[in-house]
Amino acid sequence: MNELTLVEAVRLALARALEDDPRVILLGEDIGVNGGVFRATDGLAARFGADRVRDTPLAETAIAGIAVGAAAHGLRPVAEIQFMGFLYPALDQLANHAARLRNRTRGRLSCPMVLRAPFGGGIHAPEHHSESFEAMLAHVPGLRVVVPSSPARAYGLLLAAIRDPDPVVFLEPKRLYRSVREEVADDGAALPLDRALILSAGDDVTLVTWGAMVQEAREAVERMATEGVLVDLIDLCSLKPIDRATIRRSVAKTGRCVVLHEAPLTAGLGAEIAADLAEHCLTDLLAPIRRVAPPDVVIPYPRLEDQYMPTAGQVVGAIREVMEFS
Amino acid sequence: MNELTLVEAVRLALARALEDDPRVILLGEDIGVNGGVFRATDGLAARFGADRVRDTPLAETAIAGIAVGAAAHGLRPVAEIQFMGFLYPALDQLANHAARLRNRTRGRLSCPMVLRAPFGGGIHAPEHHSESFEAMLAHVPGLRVVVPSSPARAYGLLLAAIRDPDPVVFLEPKRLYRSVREEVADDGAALPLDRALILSAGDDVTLVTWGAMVQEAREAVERMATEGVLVDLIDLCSLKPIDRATIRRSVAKTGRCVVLHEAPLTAGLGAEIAADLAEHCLTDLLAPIRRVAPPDVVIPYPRLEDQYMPTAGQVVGAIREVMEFS
Amino acid sequence: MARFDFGPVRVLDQAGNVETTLPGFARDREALARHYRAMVLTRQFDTKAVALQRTGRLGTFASSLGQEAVSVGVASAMRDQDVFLPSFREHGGQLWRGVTLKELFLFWGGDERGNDFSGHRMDFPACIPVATQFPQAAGVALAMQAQGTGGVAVPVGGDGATSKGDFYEAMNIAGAWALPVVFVISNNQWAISVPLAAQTRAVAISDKAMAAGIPGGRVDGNDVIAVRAMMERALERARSGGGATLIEAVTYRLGDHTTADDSKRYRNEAEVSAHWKAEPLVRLRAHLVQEHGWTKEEEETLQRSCREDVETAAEAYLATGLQPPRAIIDHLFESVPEDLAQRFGEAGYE
Amino acid sequence: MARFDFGPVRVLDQAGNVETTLPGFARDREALARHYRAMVLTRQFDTKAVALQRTGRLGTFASSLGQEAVSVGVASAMRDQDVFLPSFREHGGQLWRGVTLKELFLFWGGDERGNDFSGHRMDFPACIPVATQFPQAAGVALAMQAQGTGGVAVPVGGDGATSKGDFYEAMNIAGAWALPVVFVISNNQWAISVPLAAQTRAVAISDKAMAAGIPGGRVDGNDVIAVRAMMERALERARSGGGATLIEAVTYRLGDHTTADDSKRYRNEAEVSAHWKAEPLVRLRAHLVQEHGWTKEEEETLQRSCREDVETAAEAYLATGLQPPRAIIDHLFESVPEDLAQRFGEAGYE
Ligand SMILES: Cc1ncc(C[n+]2csc(CCOP(=O)(O)OP(=O)(O)O)c2C)c(N)n1
Ligand SMILES: Cc1ncc(C[n+]2csc(CCOP(=O)(O)OP(=O)(O)O)c2C)c(N)n1
Ligand SMILES: [Mg+2]
Ligand SMILES: [Mg+2]
Repeated sequence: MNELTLVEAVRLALARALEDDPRVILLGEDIGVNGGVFRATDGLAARFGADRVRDTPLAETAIAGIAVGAAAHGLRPVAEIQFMGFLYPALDQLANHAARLRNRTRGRLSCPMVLRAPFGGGIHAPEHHSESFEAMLAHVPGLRVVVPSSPARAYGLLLAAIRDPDPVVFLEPKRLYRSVREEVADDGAALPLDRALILSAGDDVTLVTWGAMVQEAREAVERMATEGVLVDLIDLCSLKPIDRATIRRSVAKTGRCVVLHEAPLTAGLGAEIAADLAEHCLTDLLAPIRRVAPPDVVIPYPRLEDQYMPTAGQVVGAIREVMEFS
Repeated sequence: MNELTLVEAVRLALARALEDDPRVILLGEDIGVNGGVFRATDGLAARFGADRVRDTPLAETAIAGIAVGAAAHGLRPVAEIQFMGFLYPALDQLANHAARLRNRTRGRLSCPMVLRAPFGGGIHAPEHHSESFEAMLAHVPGLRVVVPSSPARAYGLLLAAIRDPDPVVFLEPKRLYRSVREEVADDGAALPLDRALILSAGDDVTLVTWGAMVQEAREAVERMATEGVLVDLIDLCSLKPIDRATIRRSVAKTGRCVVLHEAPLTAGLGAEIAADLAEHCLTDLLAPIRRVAPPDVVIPYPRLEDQYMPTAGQVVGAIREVMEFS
Repeated sequence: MARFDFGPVRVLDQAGNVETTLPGFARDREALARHYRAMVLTRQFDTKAVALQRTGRLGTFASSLGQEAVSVGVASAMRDQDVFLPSFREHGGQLWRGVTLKELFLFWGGDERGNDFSGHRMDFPACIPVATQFPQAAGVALAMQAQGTGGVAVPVGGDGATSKGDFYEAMNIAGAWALPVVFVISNNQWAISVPLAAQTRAVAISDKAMAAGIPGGRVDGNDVIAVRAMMERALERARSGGGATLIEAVTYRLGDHTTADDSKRYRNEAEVSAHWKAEPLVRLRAHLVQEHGWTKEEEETLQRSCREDVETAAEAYLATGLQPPRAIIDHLFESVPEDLAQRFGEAGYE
Repeated sequence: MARFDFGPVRVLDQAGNVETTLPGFARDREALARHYRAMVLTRQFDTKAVALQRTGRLGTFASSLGQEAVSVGVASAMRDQDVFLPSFREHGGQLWRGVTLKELFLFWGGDERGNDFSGHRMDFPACIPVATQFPQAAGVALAMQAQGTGGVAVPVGGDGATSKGDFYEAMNIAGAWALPVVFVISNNQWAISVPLAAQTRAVAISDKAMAAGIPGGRVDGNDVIAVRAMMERALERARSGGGATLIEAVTYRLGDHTTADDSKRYRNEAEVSAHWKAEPLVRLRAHLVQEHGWTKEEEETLQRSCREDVETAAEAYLATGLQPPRAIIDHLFESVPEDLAQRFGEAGYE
């Protein structure tokens, strides 16, 4: 019936939020009449007015700071950073303020804001347009970090993020913006913000990932199935807090784990997942935990980008390794 | 002979670098006539002139950007960010530029700069003055991140950082600025930038830490010795790249590992160390890897700060746990 | 160089004589006395806070010595629905807006409860990362504009803060969107050890308003009457949809930057002594004496009453027990996530 | 509102007639022809780049259609020891400074080798994160000041870039330190879909210089002679120790923001058509024809020669093989750290 792409699902959720709650406003560069460079806000300014779907001057620090101030004063701002690579200037407001306002005022003020940003590589974009430093955000206490990997999850998780009483960074895997379609009911139903999803069930090995890598993971899962290896595929969804229970339960069952992400290896979020298992599930482990992630390099310009992005093939290789380990 | 505190050793290294290399300049807020808020540059402006030891206006984004530009054009800037909590606005220049300039120009331009910042808690400073987000920096490809934990190491590592042809973030554990003294020979000898140091040798358990936590670790090591447990205490020194070989070798010997840091747990650098071991030393492990780190909260205001900072007692507890594990 | 004309630059001269027409409120003895008391109370608070710090009973503290008129004048011009976003040196304004002395002590003593204050509940706590309050103020103003409350956001920062990009980004957007914000710069001429001349080549900080196309006004920040008068005009302008204004209040930091600072390292005593002549309390007192027959007894009573208030508050602060350990996780989110609660237990932080 | 007087705002009118005195260089036919050729070459490059992108043989591309005079005029005023820090839209200036067409194609085709260019080796590659080149330029200028090279740093950004804090921080410091920088804003009146009026309330971008206490000049950016003349004065000022200047060159983006953009979504055709009348190539050609007897043959030869250069370069670009896989780790540090080399192998990236 209502087969949507991921970016359409984002738009649907934004429209729903604007419709349902007069406190919701959107702000960001080119989100108004232009509808956002990825069209995530297409038509929303026309429908809800330029005051509620507001083009900002080109100033990421201020976008974040304005969201903090507006949230503290009763609005529900949903700010867009045009590409994750331009989010660094917003970090000061995110880490030093948004994430702390409730804590430092003992609950007197709070910061119910969402910061959306398209992230990740694989679409041969110019430099600084393919960043994926979700682990840095997940390290900030007081922030929630959410990453959808399908249209329906984008819709439900974004609604949850907007309704959440605390600040949420919502990272959208732009490689998936238009590459998958899924039925999305505009029922206003939010998904839980702190639950991982098991996308396929298997007893042999656990594969944890998020965002665009879910597609590579799915492909790897299918290929492994032909070899008779059944994979518990976990889509993290919430990168902070992490649904550790779901992962631990899976590994308790499978005894093997591969983590996949497109951010560089060192201090990537895969480390947290592996570390958690090394602390809490060591005796369940039948094989080393393999992380499939690029080496610690800057994501190359498009012509060599494929040398960087992890592939289903690499995941298959890693799964075979942990399966063969003894 | 020359017993110095850590901050004095930093100053000695800065003076030596200014003396040895006319390309070296220092810049930062209040580093000139005031000698820095921690006196790390005390006397240097008088000795080397206000042009080479340069007070900047209050602008962290620009401080980082100026360092990038000056480094690319032949200087060796050593910039100070007054407290790590004010480093966020410098991240854009660090991650999007400093760390990439060589790579994106295929070596035509480079960025031999150092960004120094005092970091960490435990001195009951006002809010935003006790931050410790070294893991975020360690995630940036192209950056080196170095943390000394003693006066002699501060001297040798800082010289190495300044002489390194690429950008280095040099984080100084301010809790140790004046609390320890050590003999420091002003011999201009640099320490290697990518080697961890084994501070005490033991066959029973590996304890990995860095910065101010080295003191807590030392205390824990002593207490464990009285119980007959001998600890391999590793001071990471370089947080990026990590000297994985030294850690793996130690754990291959001990079979047990505890990681200690004062940054919040999730996506802290302890995760990387544990994950590396879970991948490469799984069969050596006789016990779960324990991370001693605060929960994912904002470091509290001074009155409750002690509830946050990890203690030797907690490390002892963790070591006992992994020793008793079977 | 052109400068926007934005009302009286100075009302009282250093001796307390009226230089220009007195604004309405300043003809009222009671009103003036209230301002005077607020400044005296601020100074007493500052003195006590420094003393507590020196004896190890308070954290690092930033005194507002000499700058009381800016803080009080700004706050006294504001209305209930307005929102104050102070830097860390605006004790006078915070007190005027209803933050209690005890709460201020708690904040500076290192207790988050100092920010859960009894004052205007929508006001922001003191801002430590310099200039970050400016974009937040634009956000508050955006909310007020959307809600039609008629409120105005009033962020205050120092001269050093005008070197930060945040300040310009916020002013520029507030200009573009005609937001109800009055940006206040308390120009005390120093940013720790950096004098204004080393901070910028701009002729006046108020000129920086031109970068945003908004009016900028410059006022004698040691004249509480002038500060309030100029603020009132800027607030009125904002309230009536006229948009944002930048106000530079020129004052002087008579004390050290904070209790961790030693200003003798970087500025000479002569400069400081010279500025003592212009300090704001003496000036208003002289005016009260000359124009309103302010008596010695009134002065003594007021001083004593302020001192008592401060002492009582200090004692109450010192008697305040610690928050329970759990307080470090309880307020991070509206409800504590499972992961956090569990780790809090595990990590032995209980 | 006061504005700094900073030299001719326009030399040629839209029809190519001389409005004010011609600066020296502009009386020389050869010199003018060189500027004209540079602008034509830039436009041909732009056209070809868009065509390559449309056929999947180039990445997202930002055309400089209509803005050639700013870029060329800025670069032609510069000397060898100066350093150019362009945004992503300054192809004309990069070409003038010796970056080859093939290198530009490589850059936009997604190959880092395009930045290892044959042009001035100290120039910066095109800057994507808006406004970040401004503080870097201050740093380059600081180095040149220290080295006494007499060089000047010239960062170029767009009108949108003037909303970023980086721009103000850099200008402010360059002002305070009297650094040899000429900040250039190529005001093409749009930042993607946001028109200048929504970007700032400032009356003119050049007025923003007042925030830093430096001179600001405004020039017709479609008049390459005026651009170069004003640049020369600003560069001379910087070179002789006079410090930084801000130059606003007013032009218009005739094309889409990039090949990923569709400007019909947010601006009407009539506005664009109107601006075609003021475009810079026609103007300089008219002047050449009127004053220097520029012939049809010369015009055709030049157009053909530019087209040939562009075609040859495009072919050379298309024939350039990929870098080896290892290239993703080889240039990150001067020497590849062990950890990185090992992981590169392990991860199966070879
Ligand atoms: C972003 C940031 N950088 C550095 C500091 C450290 N610091 C605290 S106050 C201060 C000087 C502030 O000067 P000014 O803005 O003039 O305010 P004043 O202290 O004079 O009231 C500095 C550098 C900080 N708090 N925030
Ligand atoms: C910091 C940052 N934010 C957002 C972007 C995305 N972006 C690229 S160009 C652009 C508009 C730039 O406008 P302007 O400065 O006027 O330059 P122009 O494109 O008109 O040449 C935007 C928003 C970016 N590159 N950098
Ligand atoms: Mg000041
Ligand atoms: Mg533009």
